[in-house]
Amino acid sequence: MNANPYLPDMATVVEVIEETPNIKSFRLVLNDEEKMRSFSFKPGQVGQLSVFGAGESTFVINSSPTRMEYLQFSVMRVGEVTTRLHQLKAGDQVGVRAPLGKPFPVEDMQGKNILFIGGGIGMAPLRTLFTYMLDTRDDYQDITLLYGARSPVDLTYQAELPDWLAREDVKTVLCVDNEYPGWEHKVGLIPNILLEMNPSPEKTVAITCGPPIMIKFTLQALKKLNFADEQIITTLEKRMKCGVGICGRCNIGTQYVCLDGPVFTYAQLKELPSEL
Amino acid sequence: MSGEVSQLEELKAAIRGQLDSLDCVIGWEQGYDPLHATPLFIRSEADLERLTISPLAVHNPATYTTGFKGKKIGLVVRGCHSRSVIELLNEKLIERDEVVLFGLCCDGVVSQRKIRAALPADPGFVEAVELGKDELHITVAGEQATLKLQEVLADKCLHCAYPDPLVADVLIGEKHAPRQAASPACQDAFEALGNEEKLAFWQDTMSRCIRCYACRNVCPMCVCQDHCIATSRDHLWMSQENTPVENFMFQMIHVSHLTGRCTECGECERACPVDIPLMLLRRYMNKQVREVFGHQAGIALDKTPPLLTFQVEEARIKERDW
Amino acid sequence: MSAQDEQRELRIVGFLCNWCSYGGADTAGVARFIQPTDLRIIRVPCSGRIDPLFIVRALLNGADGVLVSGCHPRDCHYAEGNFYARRRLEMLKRFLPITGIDERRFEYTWVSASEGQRWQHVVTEFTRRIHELGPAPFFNPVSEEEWAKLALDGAARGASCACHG
Amino acid sequence: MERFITQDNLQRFAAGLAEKKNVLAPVASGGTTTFRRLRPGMQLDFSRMAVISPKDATFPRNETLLTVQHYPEESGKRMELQEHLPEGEMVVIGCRPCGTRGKLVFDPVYETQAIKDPYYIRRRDGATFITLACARPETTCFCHSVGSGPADEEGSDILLTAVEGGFVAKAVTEKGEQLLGDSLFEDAGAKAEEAAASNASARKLMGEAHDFSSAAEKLLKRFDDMDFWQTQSDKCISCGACTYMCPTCYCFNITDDEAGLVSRRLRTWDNCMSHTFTLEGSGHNPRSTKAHRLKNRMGHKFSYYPDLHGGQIACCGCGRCIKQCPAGVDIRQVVMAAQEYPDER
Repeated sequence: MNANPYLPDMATVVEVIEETPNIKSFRLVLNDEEKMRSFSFKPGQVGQLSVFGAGESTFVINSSPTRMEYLQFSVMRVGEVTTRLHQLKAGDQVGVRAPLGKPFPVEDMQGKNILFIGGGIGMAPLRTLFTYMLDTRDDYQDITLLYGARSPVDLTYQAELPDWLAREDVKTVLCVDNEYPGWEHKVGLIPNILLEMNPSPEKTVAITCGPPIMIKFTLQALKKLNFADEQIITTLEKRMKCGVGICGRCNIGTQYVCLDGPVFTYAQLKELPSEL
Repeated sequence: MSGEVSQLEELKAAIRGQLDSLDCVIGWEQGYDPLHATPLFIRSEADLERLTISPLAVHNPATYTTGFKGKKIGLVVRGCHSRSVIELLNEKLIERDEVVLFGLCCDGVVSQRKIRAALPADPGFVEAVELGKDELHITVAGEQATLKLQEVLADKCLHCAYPDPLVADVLIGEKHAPRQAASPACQDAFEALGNEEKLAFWQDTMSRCIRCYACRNVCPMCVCQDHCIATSRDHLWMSQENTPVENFMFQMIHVSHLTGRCTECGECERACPVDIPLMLLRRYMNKQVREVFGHQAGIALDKTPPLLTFQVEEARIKERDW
Repeated sequence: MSAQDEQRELRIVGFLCNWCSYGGADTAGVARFIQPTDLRIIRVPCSGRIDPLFIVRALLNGADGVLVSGCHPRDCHYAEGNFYARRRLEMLKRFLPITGIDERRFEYTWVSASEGQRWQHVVTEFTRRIHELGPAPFFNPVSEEEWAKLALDGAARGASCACHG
Repeated sequence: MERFITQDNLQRFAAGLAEKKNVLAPVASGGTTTFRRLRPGMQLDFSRMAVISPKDATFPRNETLLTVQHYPEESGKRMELQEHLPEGEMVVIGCRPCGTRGKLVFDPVYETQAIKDPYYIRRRDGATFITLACARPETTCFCHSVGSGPADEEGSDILLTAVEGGFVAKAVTEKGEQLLGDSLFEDAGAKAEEAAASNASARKLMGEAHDFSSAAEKLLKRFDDMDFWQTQSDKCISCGACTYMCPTCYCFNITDDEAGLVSRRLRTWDNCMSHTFTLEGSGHNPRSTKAHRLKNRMGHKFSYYPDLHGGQIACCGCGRCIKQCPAGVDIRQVVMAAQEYPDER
């Protein structure tokens, strides 16, 4: 971050990956080599991407701090800034303000079983932590990933899925909402598949992210599986502008999602006013 | 004054009779001080007791109707307010069987601007207000002042052709003899200015606009509300920058979207915190609509706004032949 | 008018419907009719597509003139588009005087695809008119002097503005 | 230090300052009084509290954060980014104690250990506030209920008190003391006592203060009671008059404008009562109705902010939001309604 917190660093798009029909991943490198070398962040922190002339939006840095050749952001095309982002190609310039927000409590997770539950674009913030844990595999017990999307083409990170599925040190379960020709994995809604998998809450942390409706039912399923509120971690989405707790729109009661979040435990969320 | 008291009682009785079948009835009560009224949402007998219909009760309750879609509500309406209701009905934005109209034959409402100008001290220091038949007795900063009601009536009332509700389920008060609408002198004077002077006036006036959109949100005909093109980035009509040109652009949007729909209730001008004379624009556009289409918004049911229809041969549009 | 304004190239915008007037301009071009070159043409599907606010936005953004041309009434490719356009454009034309924007800076007319000569006449006349009017004043004051003058004139009207209430 | 200045000399003093610095002062224009940049020939208008607050001095309605020069692709040049930090000094004359104190609500948000907003800090540090004490409260005034008063000096550099023939000027800061060295100021003499008496009388006229201390907790208790908020927001029209008039409302928007090959990032006042304030890209809006938005506005000022900042209420009691509300929503009444709401048995 610069002394002027509104001042982005210029960065170059080095690669654009078309993940799904409406999601692209962008790999960026800061133009200032020294800044890129010394850039440090933790899994779960976010950044503001600028397309100058269109504006700025917040996205999670979904590459792992253990792999610093580039910073990766996955962007779903929904509005003005994301539409302009989707027009970018390798070599184009963007602005980056990062890292912002608080990361996943990685230290607290060491020595525990980890259960990832991601839905759609909600896989982006999980990817950073998942990759990070693969790179520091020995620090954790069992790692399970349940990742679902509407249909097979809506699954992001297709290039990495075969590797994740093939690995013996993690259990990866994929699911889609309905049957599709050639689909060899689970079929059904994420909360139902989760119940079917019946993971034990013993020494386990569940990390979930996805659309609000999926989160809602996933939380219910986790409660049914006897996960305690402190064992459930999620990361929130809010409209943000400044990213540093000043502009005043991303608050839930006294907490600013850009500053105090976006990562919250379910226990913390329950303490806050219900305004998601 | 006794006339108004009995009218108020008559109105209360009429509302009382229907309160059970309505989600609420919108009228007015005293506001933060004795000089100001505020909209009242009547849901109970206790609420009803606070109802006032004095000339201080200025707000157009029709503004709130679209927020109650699907519910049945009552409105206390003056002549100009009934025009807004008619226009909303004509545009099928509300349903006739979802509003019960308690009509007041109206002798006019005050202009707080004129009161401010007439008082010996800032109206913020008001201590008491007593309503006489044709005057207001106001105690302000320890001083007594008597203002002739006629001298502090809003311009729209001085020149009102429709003081009595044009549609109502209950009508309270004496109907007025037909009146001719007229243009306020300040309107004529402004229209007579040259382009350069008019432009300079708007440039300066628009420099104090803070783009709070009170004029838009208080307008009974501005029904897009949360989805106004002025705050959209896709398509981008206006910058967020608060400069005279962007502020004026918004007024152009407002005027354009009100062409043939504005019922001249004057709420935009009343609501403006920085006193921008928006009615100069509204009245002028309405005059053009009258001249070209012979149309006045909200004076008759089942009329189509002129820009939503056309004639193959337009009698009063002179095709430019060049 | 500042010296800078006098040197400024005039900006004239034309909104032309795809089916008639754009064709008319094309016809004029193919026939090599001599026409002024400073009209910047924006092709729209129909004059009915033209929101009067396009014209307002152009004028407020610094256009010195805006010309709209569509199919003649009864000749609209979409049957009714220009009937609606006629009403809207007429209201805008009549409204401009209250804003202090010279209404001669905006004109609307009809030119069919075969009327190359008529297009030449319209564009020549309109361009001549705008050149006679000269550059339009910017709505936002440009210099501190202009701001100061406006603010002073405004303050001179003081608290006693009787023009509304 | 206390000095005296006649009314005419104060006008001269202001005009003199305006030759060297940007001076913001209440000026009557077009039937209203707002803070405007004082230019030669303009008269100060102290006859009423300016409709718009002096917030513009430290938090202008428009501010260019940065500009970007783009180049055509074929040029092979990379776009260049330019930071735009504000420069220069500003003097505000004739703001009331409430308006001056608005910035005190900004301070703990715009300048923290970790984050410093250089735009705000530069403006604040470059601003001088010559405040006018209020002689009499308006019906909408409640500064005494939010920890202030009609002659509050906090945040001011000079406090003026109207006395017979002019003003007593009291230096509050060193910056203020320097200004009082100007030859237009005279010895205050007995006028100082007159000023003190006037200030005491103004405070007395305000009457008893309302105790808002239970508001933080009581507002939270009503958080899920949407019936309560729907009733409270019935007459609200969801415009931005309250927030834009407010000396303490500090929320802003950041948007980009582009024209040709130059784009700029603009910071503008934003309004929590607007639908778009929290509208997310997906179309989801956590504050989808005016009831949700009013709840947040009240909560922010009287609950969340005080919780985070040592009990300080994010309201200066100027009453502008009440006076200028087109529908007469009264912030005091909304908060009191939550305070007085009977606790569940």
